[in-house]
Amino acid sequence: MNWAEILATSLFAAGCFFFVGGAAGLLRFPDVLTRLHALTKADNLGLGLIALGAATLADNAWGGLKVLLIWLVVMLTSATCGYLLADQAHTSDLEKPK
Amino acid sequence: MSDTVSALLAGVDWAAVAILTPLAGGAAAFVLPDRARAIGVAASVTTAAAAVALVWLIATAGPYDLAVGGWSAPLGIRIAADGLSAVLIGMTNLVGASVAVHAALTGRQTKPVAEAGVAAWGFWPLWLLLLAGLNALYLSADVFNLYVTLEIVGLSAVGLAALSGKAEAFKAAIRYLLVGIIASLVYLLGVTLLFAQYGVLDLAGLRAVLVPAPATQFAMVAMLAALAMKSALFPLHGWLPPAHGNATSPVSALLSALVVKASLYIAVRLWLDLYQPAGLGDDAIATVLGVLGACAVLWGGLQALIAKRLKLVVAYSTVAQIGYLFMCFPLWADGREALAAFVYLAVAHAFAKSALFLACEQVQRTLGDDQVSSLSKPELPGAVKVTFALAAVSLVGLPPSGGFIGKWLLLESTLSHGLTVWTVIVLCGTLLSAAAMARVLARFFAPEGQAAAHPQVVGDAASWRFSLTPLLLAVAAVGIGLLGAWPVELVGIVGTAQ
Amino acid sequence: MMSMVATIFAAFLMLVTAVALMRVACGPTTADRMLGLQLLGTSLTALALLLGVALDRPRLWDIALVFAVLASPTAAVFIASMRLRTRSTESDSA
Amino acid sequence: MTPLVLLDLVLGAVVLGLVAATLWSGSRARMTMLFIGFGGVVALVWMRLGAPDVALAEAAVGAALTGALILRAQGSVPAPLPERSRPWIIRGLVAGLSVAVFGALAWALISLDWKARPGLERVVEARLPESGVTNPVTAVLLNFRAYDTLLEMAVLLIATAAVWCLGRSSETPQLPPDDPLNLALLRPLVPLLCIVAGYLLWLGAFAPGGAFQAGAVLSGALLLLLVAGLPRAPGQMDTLRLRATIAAALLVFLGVAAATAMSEATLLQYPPHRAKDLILVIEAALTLSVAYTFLVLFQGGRPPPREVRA
Amino acid sequence: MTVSLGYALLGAAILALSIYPLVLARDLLRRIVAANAFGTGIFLILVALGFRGEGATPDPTTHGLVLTGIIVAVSATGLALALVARMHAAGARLEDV
Repeated sequence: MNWAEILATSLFAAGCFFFVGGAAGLLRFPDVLTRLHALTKADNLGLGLIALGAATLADNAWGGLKVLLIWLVVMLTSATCGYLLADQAHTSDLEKPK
Repeated sequence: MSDTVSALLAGVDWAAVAILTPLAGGAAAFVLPDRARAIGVAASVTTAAAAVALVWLIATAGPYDLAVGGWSAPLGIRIAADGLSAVLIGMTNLVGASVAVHAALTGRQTKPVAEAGVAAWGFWPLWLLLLAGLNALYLSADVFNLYVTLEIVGLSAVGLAALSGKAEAFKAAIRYLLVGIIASLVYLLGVTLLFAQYGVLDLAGLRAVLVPAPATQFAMVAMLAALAMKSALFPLHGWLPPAHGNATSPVSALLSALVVKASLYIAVRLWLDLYQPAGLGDDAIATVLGVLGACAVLWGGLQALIAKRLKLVVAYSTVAQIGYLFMCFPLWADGREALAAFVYLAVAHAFAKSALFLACEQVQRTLGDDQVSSLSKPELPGAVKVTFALAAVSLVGLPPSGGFIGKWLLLESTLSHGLTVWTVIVLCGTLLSAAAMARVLARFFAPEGQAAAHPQVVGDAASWRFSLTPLLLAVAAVGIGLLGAWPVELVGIVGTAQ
Repeated sequence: MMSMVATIFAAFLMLVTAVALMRVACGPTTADRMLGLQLLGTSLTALALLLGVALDRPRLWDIALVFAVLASPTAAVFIASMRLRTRSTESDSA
Repeated sequence: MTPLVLLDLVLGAVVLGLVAATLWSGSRARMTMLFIGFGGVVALVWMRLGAPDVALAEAAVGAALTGALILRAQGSVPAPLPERSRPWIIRGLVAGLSVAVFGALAWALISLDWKARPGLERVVEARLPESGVTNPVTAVLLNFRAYDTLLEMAVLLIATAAVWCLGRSSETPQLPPDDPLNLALLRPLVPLLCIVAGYLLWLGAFAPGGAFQAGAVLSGALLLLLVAGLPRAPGQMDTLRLRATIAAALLVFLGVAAATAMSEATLLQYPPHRAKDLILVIEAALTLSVAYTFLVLFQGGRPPPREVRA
Repeated sequence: MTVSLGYALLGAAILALSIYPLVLARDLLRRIVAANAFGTGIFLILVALGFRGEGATPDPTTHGLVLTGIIVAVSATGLALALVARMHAAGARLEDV
């Protein structure tokens, strides 16, 4: 294993750790808003670390850039949608079980 | 003379014209709704002309065969047509063009069904794409390409069935769609397994390599079941009467006369080409199909006899007629001899049934509804009655109609195979359909009561526009019986490769 | 070597998606299900990246890109449909 | 047990559990949402089986678009009454049928010769240089079996025409219109989706990608514009341009087919030196048509004509 | 080899699991979803057939067929969903089909 692979492995491991955190929060927290809170942090960090790990293994600069772009897009999406979802959960009857 | 005509025609790929013209027409009618009717009629008639040219060339110069894109099988797709395809292409395009002309003649009078907001133009793109799908289906020699054409036919038929905008029509359409989706998927499963075993999708290629193996047999049974479902074989026929009975009349005519034949054709094609080498050409499956066909003849006949609405009488008669067509399957165990019976029955039914459904429209407009009980009102124009009588002659199978020849060939074949029970069933079915038709005709020709002082005829429902095409189609249904041996010879043209 | 490591992480991350799917299945509110789908989307993106490494096919990262960009239309349609439904129930009761 | 086998087992278990949970029980909402997830997980299976083109299409079409369609329908059609159960004999028969189908299918599959499976990869590889592209899947779709794709365009047009004939589109679901934040955040995503669509289209000639995938991503952008409630979002009015865009793929494809049929070549036989350009032109038209077709399928009816709106 | 067969059997299982809801579910939406799952089962068998082992070139024809199938499936789904919505608007009950 060269240094890039070691770095990538540790980044993958850290990313998976955050994913587990997010999943645990999603499963264990009591209501929508707290779950949302746990989720947006964890999955973005998790994906970011895994993306960083993948980027270190990329063959060329374009591959690395693409991976980072993916991360940016996911962050943007999750921020927007998390906001909209929270808004919607507040103002409507979404919180009632269906 | 025929040589000159053939030489003139030979320069053009008429099969390509017959597929591409309706596709282009369909797209154009979609893009330009204001011109949809003109485009529709022009494309239908052009396509019919191309189809006639194609049939002519096949009759004089032999089967058609083309590797699309120049890629020969197994890489590419082949389109091909032998005598059987030629007859069905001819039938489809002649009946189709007639129905299209009828729809154009009467379309001006059609009031848009405002409450459901159904677009009146929708008939044209959907019909042209359906026509393209039918032509492509009869020309296809590739099992996966057949799947795509089946989907074209199935989806456009559903779209057409929903056009009338009634709640019952939506319900019938969704049922029709679900049955169609299930059947297509099961067919696709069969295609998958064939490809799994042989890596070939071409029909001729498959015929050359097919062996009796579990995957092949599973595939063939699945495909046959799917096609039986699409063709409304008893007891999978439940979707047909509501779908055909609740559509607008031109659509009912197209669905009943043409669309059910398409899946039936694929079943016949696979049966003739692939079942023997797959080790399934034996009696068991053929007998099952024949028995179900017989049940359909009796059940459909019975339901037609007791149906309350005229369009349902006609729709149930389709169920019975499909039964006859499936009764042909057991007779093919040793070759193509009963194919002529199948073709005569199918073609005669197409003409007679389209005539009946189109005539229903005038009945509905004149009387305001199509209850069988109100048919004895005297307002009905004579042309409708004559149309019904002629079409009934062919459907029941009286000489000299096309239906008569078909039934005669079928009876002859059952007798020569020693299948006496089959003979009895054909005769019973004939009696039943004669009774059903007599029930309608008796009311037509023995009007009760006075004509209303103020006839509530909608618009010019008595106009020739409504009666011309159905009458011509009914005359054709009878006249097919006078064509002599020509259709039989045409069916006898067997491609080397399809 | 790297492909083996990535495969193990991918298998592990698959289990995380199973957890997310459990939240989608159990709800209880529709917003909870949507949150589950959001975690699923993110972990699928990560899985596509990992599989690209595991199977040594960097082209699979393009699929991660598609997962990432198409998460927003799906979520937007979801929220918009929920709004439409809430509004129509409100007008029904009014 | 190698790690890959471990991955296969986990993946298989998740897929199987997911199908059962989606179809076999629970509320309508549970089914819809799980089904969207199902599309995503299946895309992973395609990746695992070396089918990135299919994975791209599944991620875009199977998960995102089908999901959007079903979410929309779920919003406008209330869940049915609690299910009355069917007679036990019918349920038993259908359950028996399922088991029988699985048994027979499994038997048929196991009986295949899995060591020497027939396939066309050699033939495709041998003829690939003549096709004008280097991605074999694109070569199959747009050259070797282009006729299938031509007819498939007809299927898309039929679906559109049929949906339009059902009536006017009902109210489009929209995001909160008065919130500047969501617009500010969504706005960069639309050009990004367009760029990704263009990238996939360009990629298709030599790597996994292509017109269907690009079209699906582009329709994601159109959907976003539509639900964000932008006043000039495409697809809100029934215009000549909209209809022409939807029919463009079929018309362009037909033009190529007619030109080839009339020339000395046969139907859809591209001149070798033009094959690459023709495929690119067809694919560009296909991308646009696919994108707009999905948009109008989402709307579920014919949009109003220009006059009504003005 | 076993990988292909395993995934093909998974496809068969998906397909078999979707038959019951496809035929018997009262909710039309569930039947439509089941039809999609049934299709996915078939596609899985096809793609598994084309798989030739790690690193080997898969059969692109199967991928082409599956792509065609996916597009056809989404067209049919779109039409079916629009019909269901229209049926509901026209006042017909969804469970009577």
